[in-house]
Amino acid sequence: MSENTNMVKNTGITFSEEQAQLLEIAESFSRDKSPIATVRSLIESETGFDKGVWTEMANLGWLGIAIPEEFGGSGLSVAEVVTIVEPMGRMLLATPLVSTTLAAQLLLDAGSDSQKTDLLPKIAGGAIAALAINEEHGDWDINHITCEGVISGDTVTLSGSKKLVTDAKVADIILATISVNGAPALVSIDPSAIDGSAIQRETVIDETRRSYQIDLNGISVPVTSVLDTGKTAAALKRYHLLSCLLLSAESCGGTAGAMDITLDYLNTRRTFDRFIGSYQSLKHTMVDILTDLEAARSFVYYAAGVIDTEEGETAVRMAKAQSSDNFSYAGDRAIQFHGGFGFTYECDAQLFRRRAFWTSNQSGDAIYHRKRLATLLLD
Amino acid sequence: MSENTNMVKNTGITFSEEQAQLLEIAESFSRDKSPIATVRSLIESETGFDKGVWTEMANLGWLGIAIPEEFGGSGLSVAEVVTIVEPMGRMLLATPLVSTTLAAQLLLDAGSDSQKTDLLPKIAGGAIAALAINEEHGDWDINHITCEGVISGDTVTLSGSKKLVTDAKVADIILATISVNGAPALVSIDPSAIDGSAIQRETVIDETRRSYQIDLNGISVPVTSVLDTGKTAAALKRYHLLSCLLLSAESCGGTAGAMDITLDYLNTRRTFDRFIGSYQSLKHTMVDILTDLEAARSFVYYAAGVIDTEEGETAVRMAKAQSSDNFSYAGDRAIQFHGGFGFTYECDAQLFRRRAFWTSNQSGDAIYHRKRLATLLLD
Amino acid sequence: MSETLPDIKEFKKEVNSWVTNNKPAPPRFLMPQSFMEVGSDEQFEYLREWQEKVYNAGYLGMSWPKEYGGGGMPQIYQDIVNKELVAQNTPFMVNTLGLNWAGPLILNMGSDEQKKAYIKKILSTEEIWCQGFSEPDYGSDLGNAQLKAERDGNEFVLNGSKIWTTLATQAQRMILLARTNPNTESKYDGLTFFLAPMNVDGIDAQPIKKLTGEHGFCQTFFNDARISDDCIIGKEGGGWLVAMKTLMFERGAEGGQAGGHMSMPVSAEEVAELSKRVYREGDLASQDPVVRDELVKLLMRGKAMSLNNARAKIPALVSERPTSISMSSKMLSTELSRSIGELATSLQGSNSLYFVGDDSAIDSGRWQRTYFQAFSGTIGGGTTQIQKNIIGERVLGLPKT
Amino acid sequence: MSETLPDIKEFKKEVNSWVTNNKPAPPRFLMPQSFMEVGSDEQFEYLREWQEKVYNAGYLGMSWPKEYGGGGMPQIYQDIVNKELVAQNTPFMVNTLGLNWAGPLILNMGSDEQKKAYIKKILSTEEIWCQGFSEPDYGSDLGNAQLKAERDGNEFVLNGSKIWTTLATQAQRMILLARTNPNTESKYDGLTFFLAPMNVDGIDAQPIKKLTGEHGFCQTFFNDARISDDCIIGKEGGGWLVAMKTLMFERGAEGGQAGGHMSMPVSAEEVAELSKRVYREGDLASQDPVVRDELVKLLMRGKAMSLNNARAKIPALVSERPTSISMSSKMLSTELSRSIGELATSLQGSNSLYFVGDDSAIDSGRWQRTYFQAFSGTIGGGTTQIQKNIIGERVLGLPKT
Repeated sequence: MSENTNMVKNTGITFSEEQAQLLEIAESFSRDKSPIATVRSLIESETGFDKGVWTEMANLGWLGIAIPEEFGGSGLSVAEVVTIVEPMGRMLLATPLVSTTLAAQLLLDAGSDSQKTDLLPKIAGGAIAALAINEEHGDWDINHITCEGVISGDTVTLSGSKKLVTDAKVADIILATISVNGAPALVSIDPSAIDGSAIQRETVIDETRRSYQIDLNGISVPVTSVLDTGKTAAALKRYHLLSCLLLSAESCGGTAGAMDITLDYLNTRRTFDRFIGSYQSLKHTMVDILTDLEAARSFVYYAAGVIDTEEGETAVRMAKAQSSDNFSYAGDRAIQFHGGFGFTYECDAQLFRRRAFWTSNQSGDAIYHRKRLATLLLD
Repeated sequence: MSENTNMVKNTGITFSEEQAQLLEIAESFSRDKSPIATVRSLIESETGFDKGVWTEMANLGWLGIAIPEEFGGSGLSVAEVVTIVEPMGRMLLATPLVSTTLAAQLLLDAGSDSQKTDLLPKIAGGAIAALAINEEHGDWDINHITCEGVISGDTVTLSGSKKLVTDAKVADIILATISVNGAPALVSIDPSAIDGSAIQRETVIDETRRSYQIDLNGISVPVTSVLDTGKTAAALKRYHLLSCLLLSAESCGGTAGAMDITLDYLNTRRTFDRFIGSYQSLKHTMVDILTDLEAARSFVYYAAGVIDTEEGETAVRMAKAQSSDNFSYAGDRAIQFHGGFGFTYECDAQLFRRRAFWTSNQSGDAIYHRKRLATLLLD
Repeated sequence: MSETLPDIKEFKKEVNSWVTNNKPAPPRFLMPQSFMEVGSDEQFEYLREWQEKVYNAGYLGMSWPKEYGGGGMPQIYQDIVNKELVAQNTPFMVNTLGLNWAGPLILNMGSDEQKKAYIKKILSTEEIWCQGFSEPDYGSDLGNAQLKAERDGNEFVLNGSKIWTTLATQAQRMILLARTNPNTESKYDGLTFFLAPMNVDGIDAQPIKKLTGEHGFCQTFFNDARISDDCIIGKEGGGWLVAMKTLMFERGAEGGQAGGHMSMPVSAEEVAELSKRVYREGDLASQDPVVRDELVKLLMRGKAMSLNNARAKIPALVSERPTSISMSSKMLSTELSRSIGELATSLQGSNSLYFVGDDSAIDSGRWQRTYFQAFSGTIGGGTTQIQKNIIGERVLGLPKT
Repeated sequence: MSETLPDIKEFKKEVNSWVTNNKPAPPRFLMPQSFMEVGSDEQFEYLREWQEKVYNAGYLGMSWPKEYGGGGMPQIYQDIVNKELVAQNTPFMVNTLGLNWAGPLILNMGSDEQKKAYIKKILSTEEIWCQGFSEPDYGSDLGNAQLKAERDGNEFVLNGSKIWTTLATQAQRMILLARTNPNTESKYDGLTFFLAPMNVDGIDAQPIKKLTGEHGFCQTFFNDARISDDCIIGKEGGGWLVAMKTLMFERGAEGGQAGGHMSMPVSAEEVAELSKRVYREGDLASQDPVVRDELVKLLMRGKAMSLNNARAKIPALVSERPTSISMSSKMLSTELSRSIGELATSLQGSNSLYFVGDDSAIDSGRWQRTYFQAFSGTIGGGTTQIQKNIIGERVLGLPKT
C-alpha cells in the first residue's frame, strides 16, 4: 500500500543516535548483570539490588542522563532513559534508577536554585533518591494527599504516613508529597532526620523490589526543604506522565522477558510427541502478545519523543494503558503455558507476573488511563 | 463436589411438563417448516413469512399459549412461549409470533375489559399484531416517546412517525406507544384507519424480516382505543422484560443454528489434508461459543420461570446481555470460519449474523443491560 | 444419637446450636481456601482438629455404614449438617481426599477388610489421604501413568514419582495409580490401583514451593519402595476402571461423600462486596462505570455456573449435548477463580501492590493469592487448553487436534 | 507540463487548484471503500471517469517512463498529487490492480513489447486489470495453484477456475498464475505467470454475490481457453518468482506504483466522530462510559498501526524481529476494520437495524457494510488464523502447526 494511504497525522517517532547507542549498551549491560540466577539471589538479599551494579550505572552516566550539564548530567532527556529502562525490565534488573531519575526531574521542575545545585550533582554522581507519594487510600491521583506539613517559622512539621516507598531504607534523598495549607507541596527529606523505626519494610507482590512504609509523624525539616510551591502543580503533573512513561518502558521489557522464557519452553517441551509450541492455542496467543507488544513499544518510543509537547499526555496514557494490560497478560499466559512447572516458585514465569502487577498498578492501570484518554479524545 | 458447596442462592430453574412437550414439538415443527431453502425463498417474498405456517401455528394453539382460557387461550405463560421461540430461532423461522405474543401481554396487562374481550380471542385465533414502538431517535428506552396523541372529545389525533414496525403491512392489530399530555400511553390502531401510503417498507439488516415505517400524522382513533393509562407504565415495564426474554430465546436458537452450520463445515472441509475442525484456533473458539450458549440458555430458562417475581429483571437482563453478545460472536465466527465461501451471499453464515444484529440491537444490547444490572447488583 | 431417627426440625436446631457453640475461633493466618492450599503445619493442625471435633460430635460420615465408623443414617441428616457448616462459614474438612474420593471408593469397591481398615480413620483424621495420579512428565492424561510397580512375591516394588500429591507430607495413605504391566496392548490395561501406605522405606514426599511462595503441594518419589499386594483395590491390571470411578466421586458425578464441605471457594459476589469498600480514584471502586461493567460480567459468569448446574438436572434442557455442562464446569470454574483474583486485585489501586503477609494488604492479600492459586485449577487436572480439546472433540464432535 | 521540472511550491498550488475544480460531485450511491467493493456498473463508470480525468491532467503515472505513457518525473511530484487527492477526499483509482501491482510488475520484469502494449492503457483505464491467483479449493496458498495451462504449439490451453477475481467482469486483462507443468518435484517449479487477455473464448467471469447482498467479486472459469505464449511474463516455469514479486508490490514492500490512492479506508477516528452525533439511551453515544472505553481501545489500535509504520523505519527499534510489524499489518488492519464496523454499528441503538439502501440508515448504512465487507480482508489473502500461524512460525520461531 502506498505511503499516502496513511491518513493519520502526527505519527512521527523520533529516535536519536544517543538513544540507539544507549539501547544497545543497556541491552548488553542488563544481560551481563542480571541473569536470572542473580535476580533470584537478590530476592533473598536485604536491599534487593547490587550496589556494585548501581555504581557502574552511575559511572556510565546513566543517573545524569536527563540532568543538565550544569548540574553534572549529560543534558539529554528522559527519552534516553527510556532506552535503558526497557532492557532492564526484560532482565528483571531491579535498581532505584527509575525513582532516582524521577526525583531529579521533580527537582529540576520545581526545585529552588540551591536545591538543584545541592542535590542534582549528587544524583548524577550516584545518590539514591526515593519517592514518598503513595498513601493508604491507594488513589493514583498524585494530588490526593493526606500527609500534612505545618510551617512554623523556619520549620515544617510533618504528619501522616507514606506507603510503598521503594528503596527508602537506602535512599540518600527522599522526596515526599505533602499537603501544606490544603495545597500539594513537595519536600525533600534528609533520611538522617528519620528515625530508623519509622521506616518499615513492606511485603509486596514483586519480590525483586524493596518497599517501605514511612511514618512521617514527628519529623521536622527546615522550610528550605520545600520545593517551589509555585511550580509544584506543573511538576507533579509532569512527574505523573514521566512515571507512566518509564513504567511503560519497563513493562515492554518485562513483556519481552516473559515471552522469552515462554517461547523457550514452547520450543522445547513436548506432549503427545509434539512440541507444545505447535499447538495453535499457544502459538496464536503468543502472536497476540507479540502484536500487542509491538503496539506498546511504538507508543512508548513515540511518547518518549513528544512527552513535553501537547501530544504528550495522550501518547503517554496510550503507552501506559497498552503496556500494562499486555504485560499482565503475557505474565499470566507465561504461568499457564508452563503447565505444572508454571505453578511452582522455581519457574520464572511468576517473577514476570509479579512484576507486571507492580508496573501495571502504579500510576494508574489501563482502565484509569483509558478513562482519561476518553476525555482527551472524545470531549 | 458435593451439592452443599454451592453457595449461590435462588438458582432453581422450573421447567414444566408443558414446556418439555412444546419444546419437542416446536423443534420438529421448525425443522419441518423452515429448512434453509424455505428461509431463502421467503427472503424473496413480499411478506417474508408463510401464511400457511402461521395458520398451522394458530391451530396448534401457539398464539394463545399465554392468553387466559376466558379469552380463548390456553392459560399458560410466556415461559411456554420461550420453548417455541428458541427452536424457531435456530431454523431462522420468521413469523409475527413474538410481536403478536407481546401485544397480547400488553392488552392483558393494560387493556380495558372490552379491549381484552374484543382483541385477545382474535389473537388466539390467528390475528397478527404489530408493535409500533421504535422511533427515529433509536433509544431503547420504551418511555422515550415523541409521537403524540391529542384527545379531543371521543377522538385521539395522532402525530409523529414510528420506525421498525415489523409486519405492519399484514397486521390485523397495531399497538403503538404515544405520548398523551406528556405521559406514555398505548393505543390500539385498526390498520384500516391507516392509509396504505403511510406504511413504508424499510430495508433492514435481517432480510428474513419485514419492517415498516408508519406515518401517524393525520390518523385519528376513537378514545376507546387507548389502553388503561393507570396500568400502562407497569405494562410497558413488563413488556420490556418480556421482549428481552423472547429475543434472548431467539438468540439462543440462532446461536445453535450458527453453530450447526459451522460445525458441519469444520467437520467436512479440509486444508493441507486436515479437517479444519482439528485446528485449535477454530475448535477452541467453538468451545467458547458452546459454553457461552450453555450459560445463555440457563439464563433464559431461569428467567422464563421467574420473570414475574422480584428476581425477574435481573434474570432477564442477564439473559439478554449474554445471548446478544454470544449470538453476535457465533455469527461473526461462522462467517470467518467458512473462509472464502463465508464471504458469499450463498453461505448461510451471513443469515445468522444478520439475525444476530436484529435480536441484539432490539430492546438494548449487552452494554445497555449490564449497565442496568450494575444498578441492580451493586447499588 | 439415638437409634430412632431424630425429628428433622429438632435436628436442624440441634445442629445449629452445636455449630454455633463449637466452631473454632478465626485463625491468625490467612485461611486456605481448600485442602490444596494448606501450606503449613499450623494450618493443617487447626483444620485437622476441627474435622476431628465434627466427627466426634457425630456430624461427619453420617450416612456411611455404622460398622465401619459412619452414622448409618439417611443422607438428609448429613445434608442438614453440611448446609449449617457452610452457612456458619466454618472451616472445610481437611481430609478432603479421604472423605470425598478415597472413602466413597473404598465403600464402593473395596473389600470388607479394606473398609474396616480405612473408613473410620478417614473420618477421625487418624489417617490423612493424598492422591498419586499425575506424573511430572506425562501431563494429566492418567492413561499415561508410568510409575512402575513390579510384583515380587506378594509385594510390589515401586519406582517413579508423582506430582500434585497435595498433603503428602502429612498423609498416611495415598490412592496410587501405577503401571504393573508395561507390555499390554492398550496402555490402559497395564495399570493397577493401590491404597498405598506412605510410611514405607523408599517413599519420600518432598514439599514444593508454589508460585505464591507458600508450600502446599508435593512431589512424591518412590525408590524401590515395597508395599503388600493387599493394597490393591479392584483387580491387578484393572486400575483404569478404579481411577475412572474415583474421578466420578471427585467430580461429584456420583454420591457417597462423607459430608462436611471441602472448600471455601471465592465467589464473584465477594468481589462485588469488596468493590464497595475499596477505593479507586478517591471513590468506591463500585462507582466506576467500567469497573461496574467488569463486575457484572464476573457476576454473570458465577451465576451462569449455578444455573447450569440447575439446568443439568432437567433432561429436556440438556438432551442434545448431555455432557456439555458437566464436562466444561471444571474449566469454567477454575478460569472464573483466576478472573476473580485478577479483578479483585486490580480494584485496589496502588494497594494491589501488597501481598500476603503485609498488614496493609487488603483482606490480608487474599485476592492476590486467589489469583496465583487459581492456576492450580487452570493447569492441574488437564489444562484449560486440553479441556477445550476434549470438549471440542467429545461434545461438539470435532476431529482430534 | 513543461520539460523543465516545475517549482515544488508552485506545483502544490496548481494541484490543489486543479483538484478543487475538478473533483467529481458526490455520487448518489454509497461509495465503495476500495476497488474490491465496486459492485455495480454505475459505481464502476463513476470511478473510471475520474481516473481517466486525473490521468489526462497528467497527474497519474507521473514517475513512470514517458515512452510508455508515464510522466517521466521524479516521484515527489506524484507524492504531492497523492496527498492532495487524499486530503480532498477524492475517489480512489479504480484500476487499482493495474496501477499498483500489474503496472509496476510489467515495468520491472516485462519485455519492451509488453510495456508498450499495457502501461499506457492501465493509466488511461482503457484496460482494466484483475487478478487470477486464488483458487476455490486450494485456499490462499499460491504454491498450490492448480489451474492447468497446457502448451499446444505457441499457445496455452487453460482449464480451471480462479476466485476473488475482483472486477473480472469489467476487466480486459488478468495477471494469472497457472500450472504449466504438473510433474515438477517442487510444486513451485511448475507455475507460470501470464498477462492474460479476458476477451477470449472459454474465459467466463461470473460475478458472485457478496454477503452484503452486493456484487463485487467474481469467480472466473477457464474452459479450453487459448492464449498466446507471448503472454508469459518471466520464464515458463518461473511463475512463482513473478508472483512473489507481485506480492511485494501489493504489500507496498517495493515502490513503483503509479499513484493516486487506492482505498478510502475507514478509521477509528471516524467512529469517534460518529459517536458524537448518534444517540444511545437518549444521550450522545460518546457520553456512555463503557462505550467511551471501547472507543478508546479502537482509537489506540488505529494509532498503534500508524506508529508501528513509523517505528519500522528506525532499524534500532525493530532489530530483534525486523519482519514482525510488516508481517502482522495485514492481519491487524483487517481485524481493525471489522471491529470498526461492529462498534460503529452498535453505537446506533435501534437504528443499527437498518441496512444500506434505507433512508433512515445512519451514514447510508456505511458502518453495517464496513463490518460485512471487512471479512474480505480477514479471510482473503490468508485468513487471520493462517496469518497467526505464519507469524508464530516465521517471526517467533515456533514449530509448525
